[in-house]
Amino acid sequence: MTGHVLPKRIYYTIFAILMFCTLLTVWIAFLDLGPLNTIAALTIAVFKSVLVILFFMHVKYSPRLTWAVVIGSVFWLGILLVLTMGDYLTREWRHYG
Amino acid sequence: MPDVTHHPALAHQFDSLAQQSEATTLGMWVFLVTEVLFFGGLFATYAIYRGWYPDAFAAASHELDVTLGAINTAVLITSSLTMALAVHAAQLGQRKALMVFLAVTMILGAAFLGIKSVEYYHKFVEHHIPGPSFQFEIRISPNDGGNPPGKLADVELLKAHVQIFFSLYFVMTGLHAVHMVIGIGIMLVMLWLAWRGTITDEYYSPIEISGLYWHFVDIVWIFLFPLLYLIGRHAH
Amino acid sequence: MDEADADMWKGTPLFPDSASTMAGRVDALYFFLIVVSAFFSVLIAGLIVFYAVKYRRRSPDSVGASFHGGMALELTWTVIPFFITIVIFVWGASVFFAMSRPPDETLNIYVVGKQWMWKFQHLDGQREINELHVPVGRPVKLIMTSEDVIHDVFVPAFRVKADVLPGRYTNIWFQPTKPGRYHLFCAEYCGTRHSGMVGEVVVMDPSEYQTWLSGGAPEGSLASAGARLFQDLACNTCHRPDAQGRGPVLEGLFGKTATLQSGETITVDEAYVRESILNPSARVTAGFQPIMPTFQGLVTEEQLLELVEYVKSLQSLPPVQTR
Amino acid sequence: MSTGTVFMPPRHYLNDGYGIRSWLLTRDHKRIALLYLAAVTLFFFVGGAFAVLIRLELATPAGDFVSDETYNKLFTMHGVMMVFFFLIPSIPATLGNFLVPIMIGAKDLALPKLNLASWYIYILGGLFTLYALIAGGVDTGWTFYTPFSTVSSTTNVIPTALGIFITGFSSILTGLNFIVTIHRMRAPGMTWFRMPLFLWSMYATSLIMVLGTPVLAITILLVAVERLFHFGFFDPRLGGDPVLFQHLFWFYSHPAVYIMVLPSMGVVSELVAAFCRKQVFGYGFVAFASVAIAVLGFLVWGHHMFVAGQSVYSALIFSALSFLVAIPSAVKVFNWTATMYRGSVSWQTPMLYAIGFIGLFTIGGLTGLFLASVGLDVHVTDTYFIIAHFHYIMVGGTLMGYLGGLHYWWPKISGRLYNEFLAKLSAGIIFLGFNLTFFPQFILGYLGMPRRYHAYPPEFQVLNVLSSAGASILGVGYLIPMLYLMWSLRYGKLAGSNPWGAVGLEWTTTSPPPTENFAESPVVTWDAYDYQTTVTVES
Repeated sequence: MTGHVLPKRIYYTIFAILMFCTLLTVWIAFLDLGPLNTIAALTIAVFKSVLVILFFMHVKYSPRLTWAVVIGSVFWLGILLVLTMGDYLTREWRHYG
Repeated sequence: MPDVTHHPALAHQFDSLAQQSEATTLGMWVFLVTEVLFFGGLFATYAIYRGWYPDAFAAASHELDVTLGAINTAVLITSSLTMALAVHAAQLGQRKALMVFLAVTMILGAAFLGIKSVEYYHKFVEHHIPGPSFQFEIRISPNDGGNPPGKLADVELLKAHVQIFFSLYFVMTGLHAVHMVIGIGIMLVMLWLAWRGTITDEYYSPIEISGLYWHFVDIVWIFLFPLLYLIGRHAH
Repeated sequence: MDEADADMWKGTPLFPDSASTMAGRVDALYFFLIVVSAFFSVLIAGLIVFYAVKYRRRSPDSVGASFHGGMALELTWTVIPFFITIVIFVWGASVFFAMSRPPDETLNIYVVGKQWMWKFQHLDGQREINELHVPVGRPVKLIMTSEDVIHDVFVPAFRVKADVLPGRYTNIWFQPTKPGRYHLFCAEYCGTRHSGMVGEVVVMDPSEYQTWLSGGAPEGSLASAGARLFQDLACNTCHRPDAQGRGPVLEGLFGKTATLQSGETITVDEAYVRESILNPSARVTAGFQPIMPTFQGLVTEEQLLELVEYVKSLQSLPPVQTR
Repeated sequence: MSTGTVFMPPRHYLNDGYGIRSWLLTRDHKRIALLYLAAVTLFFFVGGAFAVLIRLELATPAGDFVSDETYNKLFTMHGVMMVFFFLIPSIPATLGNFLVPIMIGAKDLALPKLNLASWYIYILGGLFTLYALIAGGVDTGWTFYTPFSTVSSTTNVIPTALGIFITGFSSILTGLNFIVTIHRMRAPGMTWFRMPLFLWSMYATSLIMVLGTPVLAITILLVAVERLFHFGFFDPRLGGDPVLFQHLFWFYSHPAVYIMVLPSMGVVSELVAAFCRKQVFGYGFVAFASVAIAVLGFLVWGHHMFVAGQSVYSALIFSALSFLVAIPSAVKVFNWTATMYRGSVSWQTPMLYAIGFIGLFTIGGLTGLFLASVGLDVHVTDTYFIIAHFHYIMVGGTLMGYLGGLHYWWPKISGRLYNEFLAKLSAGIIFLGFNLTFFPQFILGYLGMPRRYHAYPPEFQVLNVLSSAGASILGVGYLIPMLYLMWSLRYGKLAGSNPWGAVGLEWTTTSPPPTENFAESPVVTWDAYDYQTTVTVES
């Protein structure tokens, strides 16, 4: 079969990092960093999901096509978010309640 | 890996188990792409309203229980580990270990849903379910300007915006929970396949693609947790 | 319409009236695009028919010539359309810019759309339903909002159109060039009687317009109606002209820059006044407490417009310091 | 080309089981294609019936034939039926399902059970929508704009929304299946650049189905929950933004136009090659143009919202991006035309449809430039100009391609030939009727007649009467093929495996093909449309 059997050690290491990052993200949320709070939270979340994707989902050991699928999905999500937010950030009017 | 042409699990349209496994794995990945964009619509909605109503979102986020949220995150990550170990066991043809890990994964998934329902119940008791009976008592000042909460005049508007947060909270976590339920159902089928002995070190792609799905649901939560539970926590 | 029996095409226009300064600009672009389209349509159709006849199959076994493409040709028909589209884009964008930027001095008219009628409010107090009187030769700006769903003001003869949204102001402007009566349509589907949400724009000579203006307005100007409302809602207890009130002084405020609690500055325009009435604590002026109650649900869209107009009218008084 | 003996193969997919179960539980992509064919034809005629009633109403300026309420439901159901239940599944689910595995030399799609499931999901969605229709209809327009759909309309919005939500999954599964199949099931030697262009267009279409449909699904779900629970996502009174709905809706629904027209472009590439007996000019450019359209199609949705209150800057960016889609579309049209140069051009029915497609698509595409140009769009958007434009694309484009493809592959599907005279006649009727119906609408649109109007000013009547007259001709044109194709199933002459003398793997197997598609799995050693060196196989 296609599978690439990883040593269990890798799974445990990734698990430990993920748990640590969860604690880290909670801890950071209680510090006052201004707008950096959101950025930090998102950075940690992205980091965690990259680990899950690369190791738990074996993408690191997968064919290029799988990489293309993963990157493609993020790219299209980016199109949705960027072009939609582009409108909201440049509207001259303001919302009200 | 030898090319097995007459394996009982080989469907007629494929030439080999390898081709079949590649095809089903790709199919699951493509399905996950649709899932990314499905949740993507919600994340876009979230981004816009959080940008518009940062104070209301912060005030509403304070109503969520960080401890339960964090515990649930840990539960899900652990379930992802056991899922990865289940795939590992399947790859090595360790049927017993596979069944144990699948079962543990299911139990952790169920635990997640249990904790989630406790949270939902709290929200129900506190009337934080959007709709006519929605109630919200402002505990922090939306402007951080040191105004005593009771003196805020436009509580009604803040309430409407808080309600948008809770609407998003319920839609996002609700759809996530639906995915968890489906995931547990898949695990049940996998457990049955493993018990029947269908899963072998030659044919384990059902376990592999179920694992992809499970990890994806985990990733969604990895984003939901900070986005919903951890807004403006430093204020108090 | 006159009797159109004699000739079926009599009374059937094939091209709309052009009755605003914008119409010519839009039409010019339209004709340019028609020429471009006609050129390519005729080219493609001509070639297809020509080839279909010239190279028609003469024996059942014949096959086509063997060639697979040519880079030069491909590049040609990639690059030429690309440059044509750049021209169209730039041209269309410049027309759109002109549409989006009203001149400084405009005659402002407020528009409220609701299922299924148009309400117009002139600054002098005239109110009209489904009919809008405007003078020829003056730029007119419509400041529009909706009471329920999305509507859309569309005057084909002026080549202008914009959605009218609930909860916010959008605007369009036009400068009529020809007296007459022109269709006004709701162009965004809004429910059962959508096609009945129509009216007319009546463009008049300035003198006739003045006569028309002086004919109506029993309630007085919009601003004076706003002033009455200002008293009735007791806004004047906090917003006092002497800077002793609990709210900011409004006299001379409109159009100026105000500093917010957050330190940001903001231009006081219609949208900000509207927001401050409906959602007062969203952007509180620096130095004031967020104690103003919301008036959402207490004032209608039309009353809001009166209040906004009243605040705008408070310009003539000596400017007072705004904080 | 060949006059070899023509016979009906003793064993083929149609006589591989006769019972109702052998159809309703089939995993055979060819049978599923026929299930889809039956279902989309049904929805096409239901949607068409609504169109007839709409045109009848518009024959007079007064709203005197049906009430305004009924009229609004008519155009809504026409749009919903045609877009979601006919145009989107039409070519992919019927011709695509039938041909994708055969064209790449595979025995079936990669995931046959999922394929059958997608048909049932489609039917389930259709039943929800039909229920909404029977329960009194829905009046929001197929676009479901908020807040009208969420707070104002009193009709069956939720069942219709659920119907569309469910049907979306059938579309996703079809796209997913094609992507996996094209990646993983190609016969030995069938490289990407040996694939027929129909497959490239199917692949590009599948990308859009997979990437766009989920966003529609979540959007329509939000409309339903908002209607049920008043969440306020799109309601300004609760702090929401109605324009957000439009962003999310058009993120799918603009690319959806390419779901409709890309397959048709693929069909036309096949037809032009087969009926000119020639390699498609600029094969690589046409192939990449499909993918380019699929990708660029996702960057332009904001051009539906130029007057909707989005920011001026956003409008300008979307306008600029919209023009980019014109380039690959133009490239395709030029390449098809160039393919005819020094071809051996046959005037058989499918080629007539292909020529009709190119002509109508050219007009539809060029009028798209009017709409992408933001300053001009302000005047013509939401008028009959738009109606004319998108009918030129969807009916003039998609439907012409669909009918052309259906005629081209009908001998392969059924094993029999249809009546060529009737087929040419109806192709001509459709072309004339189509232009008479929709060309006057361009003029009406520039005059300012808004869309979705039940009654209109009297000076617009003559053009509307022309349009209604054209529609009745068009209606007749669509009924004739239905009749002679049905007739041919029983009485048509036997087709033989390759009646057109075309190349392509589908013409190397019997007509109708066996359940396993090929007696022996093919090995491909030639390029697509290789009319010079490939010997067409006659079995």
